[in-house]
Amino acid sequence: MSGTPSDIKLIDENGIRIDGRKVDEMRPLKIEAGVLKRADGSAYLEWGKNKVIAAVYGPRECHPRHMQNPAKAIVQCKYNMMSFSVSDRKRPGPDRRSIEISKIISEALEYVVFTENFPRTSIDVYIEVLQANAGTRVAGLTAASVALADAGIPMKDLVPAVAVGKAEGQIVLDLNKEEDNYGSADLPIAMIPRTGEVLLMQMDGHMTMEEVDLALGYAKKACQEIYEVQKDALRRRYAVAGGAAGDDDSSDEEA
Amino acid sequence: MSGTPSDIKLIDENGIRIDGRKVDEMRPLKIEAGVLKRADGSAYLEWGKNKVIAAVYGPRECHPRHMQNPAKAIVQCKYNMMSFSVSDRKRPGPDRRSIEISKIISEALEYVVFTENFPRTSIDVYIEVLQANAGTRVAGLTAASVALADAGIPMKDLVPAVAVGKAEGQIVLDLNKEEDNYGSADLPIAMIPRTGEVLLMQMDGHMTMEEVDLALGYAKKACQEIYEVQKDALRRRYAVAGGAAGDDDSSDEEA
Amino acid sequence: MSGTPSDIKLIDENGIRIDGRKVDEMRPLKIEAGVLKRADGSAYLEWGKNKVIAAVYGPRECHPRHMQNPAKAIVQCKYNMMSFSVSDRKRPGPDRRSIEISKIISEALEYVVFTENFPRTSIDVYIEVLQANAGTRVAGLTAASVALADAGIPMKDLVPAVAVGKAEGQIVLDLNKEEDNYGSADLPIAMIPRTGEVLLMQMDGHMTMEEVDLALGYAKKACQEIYEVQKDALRRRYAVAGGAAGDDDSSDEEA
Amino acid sequence: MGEEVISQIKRGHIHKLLTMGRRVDGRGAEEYRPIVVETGLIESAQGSARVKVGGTEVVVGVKMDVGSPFADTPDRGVLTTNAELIPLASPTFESGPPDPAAIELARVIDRGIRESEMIDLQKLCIKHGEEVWINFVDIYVIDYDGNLFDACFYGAVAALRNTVVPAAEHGKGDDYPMPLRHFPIQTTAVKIENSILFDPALDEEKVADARLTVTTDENGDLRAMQKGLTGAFTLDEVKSIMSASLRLSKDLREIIG
Amino acid sequence: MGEEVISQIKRGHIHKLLTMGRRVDGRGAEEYRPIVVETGLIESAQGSARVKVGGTEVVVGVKMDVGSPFADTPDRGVLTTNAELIPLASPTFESGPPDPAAIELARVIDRGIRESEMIDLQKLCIKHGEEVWINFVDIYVIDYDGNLFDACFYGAVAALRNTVVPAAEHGKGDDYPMPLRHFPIQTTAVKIENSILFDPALDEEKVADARLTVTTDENGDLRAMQKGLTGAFTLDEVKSIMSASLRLSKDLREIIG
Amino acid sequence: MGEEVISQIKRGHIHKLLTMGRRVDGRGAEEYRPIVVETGLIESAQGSARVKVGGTEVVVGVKMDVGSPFADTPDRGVLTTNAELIPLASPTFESGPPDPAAIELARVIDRGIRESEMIDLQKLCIKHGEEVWINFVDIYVIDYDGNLFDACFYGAVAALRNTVVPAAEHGKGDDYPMPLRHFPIQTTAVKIENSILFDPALDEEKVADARLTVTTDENGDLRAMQKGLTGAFTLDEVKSIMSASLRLSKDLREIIG
Repeated sequence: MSGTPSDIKLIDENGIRIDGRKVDEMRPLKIEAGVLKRADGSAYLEWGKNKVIAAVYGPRECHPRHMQNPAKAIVQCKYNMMSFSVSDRKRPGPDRRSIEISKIISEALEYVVFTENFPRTSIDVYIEVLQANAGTRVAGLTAASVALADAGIPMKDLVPAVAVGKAEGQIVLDLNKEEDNYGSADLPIAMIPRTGEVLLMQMDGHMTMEEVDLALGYAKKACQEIYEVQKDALRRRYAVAGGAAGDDDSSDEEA
Repeated sequence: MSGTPSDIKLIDENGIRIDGRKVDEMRPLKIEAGVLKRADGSAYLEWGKNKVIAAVYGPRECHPRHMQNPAKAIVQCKYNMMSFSVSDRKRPGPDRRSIEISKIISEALEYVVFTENFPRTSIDVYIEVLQANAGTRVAGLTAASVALADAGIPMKDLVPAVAVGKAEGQIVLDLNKEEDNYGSADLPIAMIPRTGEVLLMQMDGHMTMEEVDLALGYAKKACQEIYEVQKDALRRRYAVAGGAAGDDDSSDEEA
Repeated sequence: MSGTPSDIKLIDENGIRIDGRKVDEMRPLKIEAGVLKRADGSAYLEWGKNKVIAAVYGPRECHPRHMQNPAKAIVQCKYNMMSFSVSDRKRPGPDRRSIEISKIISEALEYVVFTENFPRTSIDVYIEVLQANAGTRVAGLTAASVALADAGIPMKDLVPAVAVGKAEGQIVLDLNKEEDNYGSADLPIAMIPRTGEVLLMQMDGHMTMEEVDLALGYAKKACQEIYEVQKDALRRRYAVAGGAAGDDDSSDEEA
Repeated sequence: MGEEVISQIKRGHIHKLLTMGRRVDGRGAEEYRPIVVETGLIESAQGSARVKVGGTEVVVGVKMDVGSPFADTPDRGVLTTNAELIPLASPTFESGPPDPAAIELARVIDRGIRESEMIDLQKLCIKHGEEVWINFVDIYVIDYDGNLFDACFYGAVAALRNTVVPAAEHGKGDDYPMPLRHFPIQTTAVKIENSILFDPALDEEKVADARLTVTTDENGDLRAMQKGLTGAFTLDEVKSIMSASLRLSKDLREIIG
Repeated sequence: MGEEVISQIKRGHIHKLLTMGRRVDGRGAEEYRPIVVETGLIESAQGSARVKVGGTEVVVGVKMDVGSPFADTPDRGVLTTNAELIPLASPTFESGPPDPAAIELARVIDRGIRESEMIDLQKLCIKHGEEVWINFVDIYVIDYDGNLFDACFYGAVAALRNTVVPAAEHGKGDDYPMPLRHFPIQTTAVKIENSILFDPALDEEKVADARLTVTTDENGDLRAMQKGLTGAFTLDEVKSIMSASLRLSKDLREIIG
Repeated sequence: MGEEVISQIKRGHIHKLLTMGRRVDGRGAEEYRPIVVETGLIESAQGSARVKVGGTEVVVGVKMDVGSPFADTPDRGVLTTNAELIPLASPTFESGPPDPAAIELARVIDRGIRESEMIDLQKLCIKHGEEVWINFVDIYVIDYDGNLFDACFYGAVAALRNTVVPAAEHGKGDDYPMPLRHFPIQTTAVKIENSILFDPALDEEKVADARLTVTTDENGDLRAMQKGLTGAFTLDEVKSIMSASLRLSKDLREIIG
């Protein structure tokens, strides 16, 4: 939301965005579960030009020990951008942005995991962004909850997440990189479609109360769509040999 | 003691210093005990333009564990300058100077605490300098021993401390910032008035043996004064409702 | 092996190197065992212009604890260059190069120590380079195994080590600094003369298979020589008063 | 374990009171604790404030220096916000570099100031692409009794409103007040079971399920939000907190300004 | 202790098979696991590759930037190689800065590329002594099933071969392919008791006594070697591994190129 | 606990001897252990020394480079003093960045050199405000048997007196000896119960109550002091140590010079 004035016209007179989408249209989303050998659970996600891998280990012994909770498991997420995932090389290792994102994703995931089943343990979630193109935190969270399910961790529900925002004075769904850079507001949100519960939400920029209302409406609808893609990824992962395997190509892309 | 030649005349022909004081005169000193809610003991101190808060926690479990002493408590002081307390912003976190100061203040305080009463524990003393104007280490130590008393830690005595030094060829008491920057010697010292014991002492610059003698004389007298301010702060703190409370304004300033 | 073209002629038409040696000739090597008071074992080595001290502590409790091996001791070597040992001051503390060297020296030494005699312990080896002039890793390893023996650690054998390389198209033994900087290959190697076992080996640069063969031949012969100097250092260290002490000057230099 | 049990009991007590519409310290659900603001206390800073919100106390200093702009904003001053949870303030704070909680806190304060366009960063450009004013907003928590998010925000806002650009000492003309465009106000609410309450005290914060921080400007527009903790809000709760925040912001702006 | 016992049993089993000339997964002693190479997958990098060697998988990106040369090589580009053993890849990898194993790994890959003169660094000089291309080769291990040395090396080589110098966006003329001089191939063998085997899988690696990594160029010359682990090789073993490495390098070069 | 008991017994023994005017190793109270000074041993440094004080041994190197002065001393060279308590020197020293003891040590040595104006830093200015000589005095303790303060100080002083400014290799004219103005000497005394003794050996240091380091110049003036440890001195003890330090400094100056 640097809001730098720019010559880029983010939405044209026909309401079409720079990447050809309508304001309430998501970028294509693909998720594949169970992509890694060593991790207990994993998922690979492509969302527009975002490429993300999530892996889950645990429940396992909690390190550092003083973070153990005798009543339940803790969910420890580490979100990381690979050094080459962005235009300017990012020095490896956590920065303040990734530490904050890791914290809020951990909190969102902890809500859906039945943590009381695994006292004193840690459920470790690793999100690696191979290529970033706006919305990596919601992409990471979306992938992570599929990886948790792939790991067989008992969960209340999956956690779909999406970013809504504002560009050229209009509310738009699923910001792309240009809209993220030159738009005027960003509101990433994770919502369980079944209950309407909000597990992650941030906002920065400039919106009226009415615009937030509209944005939340877009988000709600999108989370439902994303949720279907998540479920489908898991369905394909667990498809029995002679069964639903034929589904594979049917629903892994959404536009 | 950078001793950079300068046009500043630190003491005029009438023996008056740049801030109007005589050579053996202290800056105004105010101490208030019990200023923080969460700390076990605390004190706020203003000494000239120095502003310092000290807080005490403990005796409590000693971290890191390998520092525990099975025979007694250890006193762990952390002296810190807030980033905006000096002219050029100081990056947060300990630097070599503050680590050294923390060490010698810890040692001075450990002498007066009955550490053998609390084996295996740590008594943690935090000194934060909000605004610095020469003499922060002695200001911090002076505040810290009041905070220790406020925390109810059994002590042999309070620890008053002051810096003496040399400017324009004369021994001066309680250096101000200009004298600290452009003077030729600095000798911070902590001394228990009752016993004359020296608990902290450093010196750098250039003094003859005779000048040191004079400086120590000034320091001894000043420590007695400071000690009274310390006691008064504690007296006011523990004044019973209908009792000595009227004292409050009588002796909290010394010049 | 930066291979920067240079005007320096590393070997003249008579096959004589810049420091007067022949291609298969080692620089003078001196080792003295038992040079430090506090260490359990120690050795000081001068090899050409290299000056190295090695010290051994242990077997002792292993820190960090999670590195303990319940079946045997671990050998933890720390190789370090003093800040002034090289042309441009090196900032104190480990860099990536010294971490790698520490690792491969630890591995080489672990092979010869009867580690199973001392389960759960650590044998700590410290190598400090006072002055560096090419070949410090093999100098350090050579000194370290003498220090281990001086510490009375049970060992299969001593570990002599040397670097061979290539300069002006020829294979040369025991590279000096100019050959290391401007030569075209470097092959440090540690070999037990009695068994021909290779415990440490690295190579970088450019050699044909035949050249490597020749280099390994040089190395084998040199390791035998170095081994004698190592043994002699220990012999002198443990010479009984009226016995072999007269040896002292006879064999501590090799050229 | 013992601690867990005590926490459960406290939670039960707090929740029971809340179902009766009461808080432990007698406040209403949307009522803030007394707020005390002192500014200008640090002469060595270009701006400063000491703010108490109930038992929570923070000291904020603003230091300004001349430096280079970021490449992508060549015509704007730089804002850097840092929060230090020093161990002086609480037995639970530890020495060392900022932990995730301190980092989240600093970043939320930073976004609230930045996204509300409180500071007119373009007026802090000295020479396009070369020299701009760098603002360091350093927040020190000195007494921690709950609701750091708001106490730190008020401290930062008050310190910035107290700031004078030290142009003279850098040879850049006369000193002038920090150029300000907007006056953002932030509120923080937590959810405990099904109750929503603002300005949580420490005991309330400890048993809270979810937290929502909302920043609005003087026009009533939203500028920043941050949801925290492991609980969930319904969309309705979110919207109701946003509305309440806007209501509360008017009085708060009076107090802080 | 339990772990030690299991390790001894595994070691016995692996060794027994090896004495019969067999490996746990049925391969021959000099046989590599299936290698899969995908390049160009990261648009934000100037070159990239994703390489699988059996169950081991790495992602490598090459980022190029304009910077200053080192004082002692004023006419050459700069190569920086980094390997990240991220905890996503294995339960035994921990967060934090590279440990000695990761540092050794990165340095061995770096030497293999540098000493083989794979990149023509002189062609990456823009202005003698002032401006050169800086190459960051960043290797992320995402699935660890043994033989990282080779998987990372193949990833780095494939990514570099995929790299385009981004001259246009830096105003340095037209983009052009990374200038390459040689095509090094690396192999890694381990010794278990008296058996030598290449491309160790994780279970083999865990019980290995000694490791030897050998890098050769397309002319059959040696460019780099690294012996590792606490065991010993005889000189004959070293020479035989060098020869085998050269033999294997031809097929491997086909696969990676 | 066991260690505590042993320490108490040692302390009793040392104290009992002291009341009889004797020290464990037979020295007088103001007697130093044998001091051995070797200089110029490190060719890669501009100055160096290896100093033994009894069983304590240090190696000091001085490296000089051309750099920028500090803004507030535009006409002076820069002095940086560092002390490394490497684990090679003692079972109680640990790897890692300098701990508080090493930092105090380095800072005391630094002040002794700086405040005595030993080096004529103005003669190390090359170009006012732009180029000056930077001095790195790096002290490595290689054997620790008590009284590091003095051993390190003598090492630093001896190395500085051995230093040649490497002007030629930096194109700044001919090499010349380090410009020196004064010759400071430092002594360290400890108090055990009521006895004061100089140059404490390790066993004495371990049971000492208080420590006082005093630096004087060749004119008999005081230049620096540092009191350490958790014990106290009376003012009379302080003055008597200062006098003794001055007495001792003459012989010590002979030995170090």
